[in-house]
Amino acid sequence: MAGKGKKVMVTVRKAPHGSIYVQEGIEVMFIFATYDMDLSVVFLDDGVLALQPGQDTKGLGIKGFMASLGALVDWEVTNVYVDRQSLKERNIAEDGIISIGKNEDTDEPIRPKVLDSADIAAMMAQQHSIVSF
Amino acid sequence: MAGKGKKVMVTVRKAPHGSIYVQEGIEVMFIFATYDMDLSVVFLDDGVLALQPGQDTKGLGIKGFMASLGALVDWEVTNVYVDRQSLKERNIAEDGIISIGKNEDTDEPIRPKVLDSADIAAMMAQQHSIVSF
Amino acid sequence: MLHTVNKSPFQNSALENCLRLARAGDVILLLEDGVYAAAAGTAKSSLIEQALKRHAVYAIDADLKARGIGTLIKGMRSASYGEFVDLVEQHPVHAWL
Amino acid sequence: MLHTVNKSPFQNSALENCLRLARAGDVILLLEDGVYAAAAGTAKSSLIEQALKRHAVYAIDADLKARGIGTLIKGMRSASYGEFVDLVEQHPVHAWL
Amino acid sequence: MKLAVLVLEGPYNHEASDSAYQFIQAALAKGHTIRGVFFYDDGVYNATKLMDPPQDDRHISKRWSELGAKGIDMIVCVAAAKRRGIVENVLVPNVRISGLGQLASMIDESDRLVTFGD
Amino acid sequence: MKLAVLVLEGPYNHEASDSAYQFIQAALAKGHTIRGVFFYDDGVYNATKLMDPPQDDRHISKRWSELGAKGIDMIVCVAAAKRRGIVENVLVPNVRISGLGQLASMIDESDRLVTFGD
Repeated sequence: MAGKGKKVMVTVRKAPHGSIYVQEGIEVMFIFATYDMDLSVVFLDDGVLALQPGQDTKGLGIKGFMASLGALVDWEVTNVYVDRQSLKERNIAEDGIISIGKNEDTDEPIRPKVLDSADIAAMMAQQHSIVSF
Repeated sequence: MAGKGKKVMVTVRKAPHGSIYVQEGIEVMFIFATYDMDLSVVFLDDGVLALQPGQDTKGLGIKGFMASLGALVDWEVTNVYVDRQSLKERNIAEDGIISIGKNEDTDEPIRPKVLDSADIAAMMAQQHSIVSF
Repeated sequence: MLHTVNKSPFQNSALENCLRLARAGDVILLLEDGVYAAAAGTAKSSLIEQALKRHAVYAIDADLKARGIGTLIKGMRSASYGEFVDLVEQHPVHAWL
Repeated sequence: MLHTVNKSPFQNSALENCLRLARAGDVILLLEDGVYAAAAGTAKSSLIEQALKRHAVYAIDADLKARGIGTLIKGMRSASYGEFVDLVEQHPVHAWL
Repeated sequence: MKLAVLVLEGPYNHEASDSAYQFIQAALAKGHTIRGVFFYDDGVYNATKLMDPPQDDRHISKRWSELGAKGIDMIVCVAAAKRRGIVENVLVPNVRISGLGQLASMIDESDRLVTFGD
Repeated sequence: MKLAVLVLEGPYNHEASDSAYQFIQAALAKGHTIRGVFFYDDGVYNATKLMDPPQDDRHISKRWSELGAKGIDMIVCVAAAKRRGIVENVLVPNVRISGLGQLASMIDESDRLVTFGD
């Protein structure tokens, strides 16, 4: 539920697949979304690499978590943001990042909202707590 | 023993104390020195920070490994090198790095030998195996 | 806000990442291998020298001592764990892991 | 020699450290998060673009696919684990962890 | 103030668990309350009673257990623990296994969250 | 060729142990010999039989045990294991605990050492 509890942010700053932090960060998002808190999620620095399209971990013999990321909205993780500069440095197109759900009415894909660093910093400053991965 | 076995190098590239790699790297040096191999040790990149004088880990509640480093020569780990540029970047004086033993005759401190990167690269190229931390 | 950084600035970009987002007046706390950024005269000292224009910057005293860091960048302050607690009391925290 | 690098070039200096020491003709293999250095058009692509003048550079195919890296820097080669084994057969290895 | 502490790395390998411990000791000394300590990711390894460090080294899981004995809620994440082989019967006393929801509650009932990791 | 493999990180948390496994499978497929796999630092966690990953995930210690069953010498470093709570009775079959000297021997008896870590 998009509760009116405390403002809690999850930041994802590490690259996916080389370590488990992104995956265990997503598990935190899923659970937190069921609690009465005002949850937001920010991908920045290497964390934006988790949003790169076309990731396929089969060749590593691991399941990966792309399905989970694609279902964030279904799990009511709806305030999801990504840092513009981090995307740019990594040559990831803003309109090419993976979708995290679909608009129920229009069936349009929902993507993390691209923000400038200053907006992310301002949002960060308003949090009660931030969990970082 | 300074054996005539295979050439094996241990490289230390991580900073001390924030993680255990330097310490467990030293344990490898001590054991390898008792085997019939031509052992060398190279501190480079953040690994050179292990050679900074005056380290005192008491305040962290941990024993640390400065005593072990200071006894490398006693344990027959004698071919110990450090990268000049890595020291410079970290503002560590070449003649100020910790000693790893004493000359038996003169009682003079023995310090890791400072080398240029090219010399280290050349030495690396001659190894049978390299264990890196 | 209080930003904590625990990575060596020579090996990891965490401090740079932190300083890019931190807002004027935010406090930076260096701990663990992060305290290497507090040393004067290194190839990375300029990061903190610049940061000091906008931030108060602390480094955990026990971590500095453990690493033999004697000469701090001018303006850097050292902090005990108790002072770390005080900083946390004053600010919400983001850890730049 | 074969040099393996498994760190993201955006976060960690391992690739730069490796390239500083690697000698002309040495082979570089990117694996795990190290393969992000193989992507074209990024802020760190120049590292490998320069490296290719002195080295053959490979990236593990399965790691590239896992990360959705489609467009490689020109001159980069991808390698299966089997080709990784072949490279190890030809050269002693240093892992830049 | 009331504090929640999150530990993301294993014992000995990273300084994170030492820093967390020193921080908590300092907070207690100043009269603050630790609402709980949550172990996640490799942090779950902090809780094993099977660790047997050299005699002259600190015993990290014992230290956590002693904090638990003081009434601090010490929780190991069940999902992270299962995958890493940290099960009920290897836990030190005064530490329990539970879900991530407990982290949510801890945060909700605290004034601050402080995270130690890598 | 004869290969020694060194694994320095724990399972699931880092890709190192997956990369090592894939590398070894490829080497075996090409007819090379694995003289041994040595687990050091957090790598010792690879050997616990207590891990219980989600059903649709790989079971990392079982994979190592299966390689051990093929006759590959799988060794966990005793000093690193003690401090981390990896003891004899939590080991998967076909893995043994021994000293760093075994790593020296493995290197000496191999054509190459390949290291996977963080």
